[in-house]
Amino acid sequence: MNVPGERPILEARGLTRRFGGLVAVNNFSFSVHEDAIHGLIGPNGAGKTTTFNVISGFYAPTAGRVLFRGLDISGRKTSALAAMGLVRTFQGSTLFQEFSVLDNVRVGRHLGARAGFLSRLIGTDRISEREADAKARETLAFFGLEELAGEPVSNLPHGHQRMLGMAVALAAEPKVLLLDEPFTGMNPEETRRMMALVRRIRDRGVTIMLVEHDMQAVMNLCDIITVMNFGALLVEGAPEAVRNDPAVIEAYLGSTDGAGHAS
Amino acid sequence: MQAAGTGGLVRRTAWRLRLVFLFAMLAALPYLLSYSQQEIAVLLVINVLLVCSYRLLTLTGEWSLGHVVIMGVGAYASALLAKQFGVPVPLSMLLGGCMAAATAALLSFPLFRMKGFYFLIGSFAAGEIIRLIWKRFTDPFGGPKGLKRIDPFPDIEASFLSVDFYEPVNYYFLALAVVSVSLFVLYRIERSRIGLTFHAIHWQDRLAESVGVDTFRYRTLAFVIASFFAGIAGGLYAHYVGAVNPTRFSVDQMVYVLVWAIVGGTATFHGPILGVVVLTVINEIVLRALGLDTARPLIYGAILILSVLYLPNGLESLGPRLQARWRRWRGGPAAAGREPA
Amino acid sequence: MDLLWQTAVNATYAASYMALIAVGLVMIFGVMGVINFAHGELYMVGAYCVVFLYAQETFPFLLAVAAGLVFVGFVGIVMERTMFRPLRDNPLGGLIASIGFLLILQTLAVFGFGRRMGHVPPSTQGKIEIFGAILTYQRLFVIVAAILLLAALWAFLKRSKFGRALRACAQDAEAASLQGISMNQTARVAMFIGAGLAGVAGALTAPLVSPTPYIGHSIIVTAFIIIIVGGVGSLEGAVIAAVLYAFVHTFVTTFFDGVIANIVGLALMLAVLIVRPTGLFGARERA
Amino acid sequence: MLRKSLDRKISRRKFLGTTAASGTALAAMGSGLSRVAFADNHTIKIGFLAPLTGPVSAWGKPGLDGCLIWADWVNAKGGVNIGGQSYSIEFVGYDNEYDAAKARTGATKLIKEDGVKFIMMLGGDTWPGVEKIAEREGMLFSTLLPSDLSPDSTTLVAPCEVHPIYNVTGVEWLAENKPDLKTAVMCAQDDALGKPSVATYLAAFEAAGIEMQDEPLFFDPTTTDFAPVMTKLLAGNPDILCLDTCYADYVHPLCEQAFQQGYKGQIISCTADFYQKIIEKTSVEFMEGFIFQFPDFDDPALNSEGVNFVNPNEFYAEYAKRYGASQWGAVSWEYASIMDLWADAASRAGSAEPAAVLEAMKAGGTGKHAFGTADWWGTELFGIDNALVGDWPVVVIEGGKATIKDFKSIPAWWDKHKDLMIKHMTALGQMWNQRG
Repeated sequence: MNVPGERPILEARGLTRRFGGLVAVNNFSFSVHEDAIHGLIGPNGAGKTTTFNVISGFYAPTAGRVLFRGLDISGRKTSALAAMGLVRTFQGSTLFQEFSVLDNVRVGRHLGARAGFLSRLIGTDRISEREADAKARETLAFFGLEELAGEPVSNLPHGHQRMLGMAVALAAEPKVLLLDEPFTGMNPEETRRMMALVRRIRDRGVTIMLVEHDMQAVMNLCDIITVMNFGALLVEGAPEAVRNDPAVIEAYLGSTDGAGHAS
Repeated sequence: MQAAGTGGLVRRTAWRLRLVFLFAMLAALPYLLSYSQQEIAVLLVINVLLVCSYRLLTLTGEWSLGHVVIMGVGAYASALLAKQFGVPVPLSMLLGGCMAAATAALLSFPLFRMKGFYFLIGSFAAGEIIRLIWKRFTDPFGGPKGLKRIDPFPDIEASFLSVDFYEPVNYYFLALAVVSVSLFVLYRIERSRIGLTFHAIHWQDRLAESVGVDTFRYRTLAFVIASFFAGIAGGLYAHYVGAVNPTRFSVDQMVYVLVWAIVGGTATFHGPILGVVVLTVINEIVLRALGLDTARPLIYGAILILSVLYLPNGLESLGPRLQARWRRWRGGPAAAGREPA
Repeated sequence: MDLLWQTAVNATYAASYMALIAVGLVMIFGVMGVINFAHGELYMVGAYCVVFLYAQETFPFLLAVAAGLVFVGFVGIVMERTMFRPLRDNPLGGLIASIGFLLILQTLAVFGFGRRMGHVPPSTQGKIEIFGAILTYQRLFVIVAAILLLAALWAFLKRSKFGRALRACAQDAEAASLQGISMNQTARVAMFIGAGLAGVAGALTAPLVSPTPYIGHSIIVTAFIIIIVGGVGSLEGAVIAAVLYAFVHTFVTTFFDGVIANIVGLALMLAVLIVRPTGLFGARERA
Repeated sequence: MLRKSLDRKISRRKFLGTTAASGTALAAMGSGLSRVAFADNHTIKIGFLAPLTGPVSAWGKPGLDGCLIWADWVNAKGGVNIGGQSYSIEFVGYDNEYDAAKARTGATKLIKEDGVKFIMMLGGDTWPGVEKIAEREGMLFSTLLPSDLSPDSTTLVAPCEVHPIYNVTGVEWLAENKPDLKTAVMCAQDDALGKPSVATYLAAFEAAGIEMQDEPLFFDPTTTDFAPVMTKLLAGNPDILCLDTCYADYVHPLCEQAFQQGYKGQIISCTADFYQKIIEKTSVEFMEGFIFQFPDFDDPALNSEGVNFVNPNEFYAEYAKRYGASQWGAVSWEYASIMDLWADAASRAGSAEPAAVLEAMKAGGTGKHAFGTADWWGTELFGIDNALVGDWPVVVIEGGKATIKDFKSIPAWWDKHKDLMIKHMTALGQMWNQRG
């Protein structure tokens, strides 16, 4: 197993997000280290998804900062963050359902396949496009989807769609990959395969942060886990420490649905 | 998206043959038409560009009610440049297109704060304001009466060739040339990564954002490109008819563009073209020839309703549907069983 | 001072009929998700109901107005059943269908009543003076009817089971159908109310305007501006925007002129769109 | 009616040719058309190119209806005698939807495919699309909007409607008969008809020594509520309320509002279509003395010697019988009166060819206008003498009935006050050399 680097690659400092009177995230800080697989968990309504949305640029923070490689990125657009190497995935099968599998990943290569407007018109973007295609196929191969390149997405089974979602993100060559509930709705076999994939992605030098409900998977996969409750930091530490932390147990027992997962 | 192998080569050759055939037809067309039908053909060709440029904008999922006003910006700009500053007409048309594109670029700042339905009404508001400016500032826009006696496209007077663009046949070929080049450009854009990105924004803008697509920039790009070609269509119109006025670019006219696009269908490149051609032929030739007189709008309205009810995916879906039915009929019950319904 | 007060009375009338039209338009949009381009023509049909029943057949005015409401309401139901229901998942198709319907209504009006204006004699020439401002009974009818109808609608939507169903469908059609609310039934009622309000506005104002088969165009443009200012999904917003627009437009017309009033109206719309794209009372999240 | 006449023209073959995809069918039709056009040597076709559907159709369709009566009457009498041969007249309508491009297409069709000898238009927005064709083909055109006239178009005439210049006659009559009325206010819709009319009234008021209390009030053509407009106009208690050239659907609510807001003074307007209905909305007393410019066609004064319109009373009765009195308007007789002028000119020319007819029309610088012999005039205002201007009736409502009080001479007014007219027209940008 890789040992996470010492340098934090992604940090939140005093992050706060309000919606009207509701405080979804309250003075929340954490740091993700390079090459880590970092889990963010918490009972329902703890503010995980909001945190994710703030980090990925969908919402601007009400207060506090997000740092990426030491640079303040709070409030920047999602697309700008992707260009810096911070890419997120979405829950479920959020894909370009009307496209072929290959075209989905080709969109993921958006940043890599640069060409001017004119060269697109007259077709001199062929070189960069061929390269992008090759990269896209390579990414598909990484997920074992190369055979399905020509298929329309809607023909894919659910599990494959989830992998394709990750392929699209990976095609953007992220430094940090934010995974939004990658295991939700999977059976144990699928979960096991997905976990192996996440590790392999990390082994390619991609730092991973994930939000997840499936405690089993998080405990087995993550190097470090941050637990949120009521929009704030509850506990942070290695899986073992977190699992046995009384505050965590209480938080999960206190919420109706989290209890089963925590045990 | 990419054709590969020998199958691709065959397909490409067939496609090219079809294109050659199409152009031969288009070239022969005016000689088969009466004089007034040639006039209709000129306007039709211009409207094809208008509706195709509109489709490019809709690729990103945004529907505008201001496209005809943008066409008007091109028409007014080209007319004024020619009239007031003596800019030669072909150049003024190009500049008219640029002016339309620049207007779109400017408008994109307030408009692309909105999406979907709000963009639709926002574009309506922006268009109404532009029209009000034309009405209000009689100098230089001519007020409610607009501009007339707009310089025509200059005649070609060479020793071996003399082309008078007042003749609809000649203007038809001019418009056909301009529109063909424009459509080719629009087609290339859609087939390139830019088009892929437009589609991506349409279907999942957040996912596109997450892999680095600046959706605001791409929406603006679609809007600017669409507006440029709408402006060119406006220039072609202004220098053909010789007059423009604010009423010509009102929301009533925009409704027609919307109707052409939706009745034709916007899933394919040729859908809106089918829409504008079929509806124009019905309204301007068939219904007039039937002597329906004042009942014309009623029949036209009924056709619109029936077509969206029974061809919800547009006229473009009619071809494949008929093809499937033909194949089933020809293949008999056995073949029909094999094909998924 | 007198002029100010008279202008305020004028504006109140304008606000009343504009509110009826705009609320109807919002209602149809809210439940069906369709922009009803034929809304101005529904107003026109309402006006011609009065031309026919009251001016030509000499039925009592109020009866003709009531008939206008009911008849146009049924026209709305016909639109729902034949066009908007089959096109529920196709809002642009619905838009095109409403454009087709608009052309049909215009042509039918020309066939039935000619292309020149219709005539409606006033039902009464009485008038009252309110602190020196003149208000004719004819206009007072419109104001009172608008207040009563909108109040009744408000009560209906707040109190009845149907009102809840209507609001549920407007917010989330899918969730509503899961709760056992019949989408068809709700849409039918919404369409009846929305169209009926446009019809009753046309019927009530028929003696005050000169209805022509093409009057719908003037109506829909104004109604559009109002619902944009008010926020497209909000009934309350439509009413408040109608009042706001009517006052601004009337005061500017009186103290400057009518063309400037239109410019100010459009500028108001643009300002709202730039500051708050979803309108003054529209839901934020939909943008 | 029109449908019937169109049906006759469209042979089944032609329709099939139009729609069939087959190129040969289309080609056959192309050559077939010229045969259709000249099939009958004893019929002359006249084009009617105006809006027949849509919001502006009220300015076109009733005119075509009137022309059909005109044609029936003339043809019943054996037609028009041209060069010793009688020709029946047939109207060919084309709906231009008040759009310049469709007008262009229509003009082309009427000239090249129907072989018409003369085309009547409403003009306005549609004329610029046709201008070039008129010039190229040398076709004779008429318009109801003299502001279309310009020295560039020598074959366009305005032989009936000389809007808005005749409005001066009403003001002149008012000043002569009610000299104690000294102040006026005015409103108009902001469009191509309203603006030149405002300039005309301003000039006429100034010439008559009547003072404007305020700037003219412009309103948008989409206005439906006229209470604020009237509140503003009446704020200063004017002697005279001028409704300019407001359309009928504005004049009615404007009068109703003036009545309701307690106005008791003089009203002057260009038109007062369906004034009986205005009286229903107001009162006979309120409308007493209302001055406007368009007589009832059952007015006995129209049977006087000088009036050239043939059988005005019977014409109106026939129109009301066929189409209903509620569809009658100025355009109902105006196009027909142009046909009188054309038929007269064609007879004198001995030819239906446009150039010959135009020459005969303008011969001697005078022509038979509907309301009497008139002069070809207009150089100073339109840049060309192609408007037929003479006497125009001043109509006053008396005891609930419109009555022609006088025929007043427009040229006589012009000779005295033309500087004023040019001044106000220039100020509003309405001179022919100021138009875009």
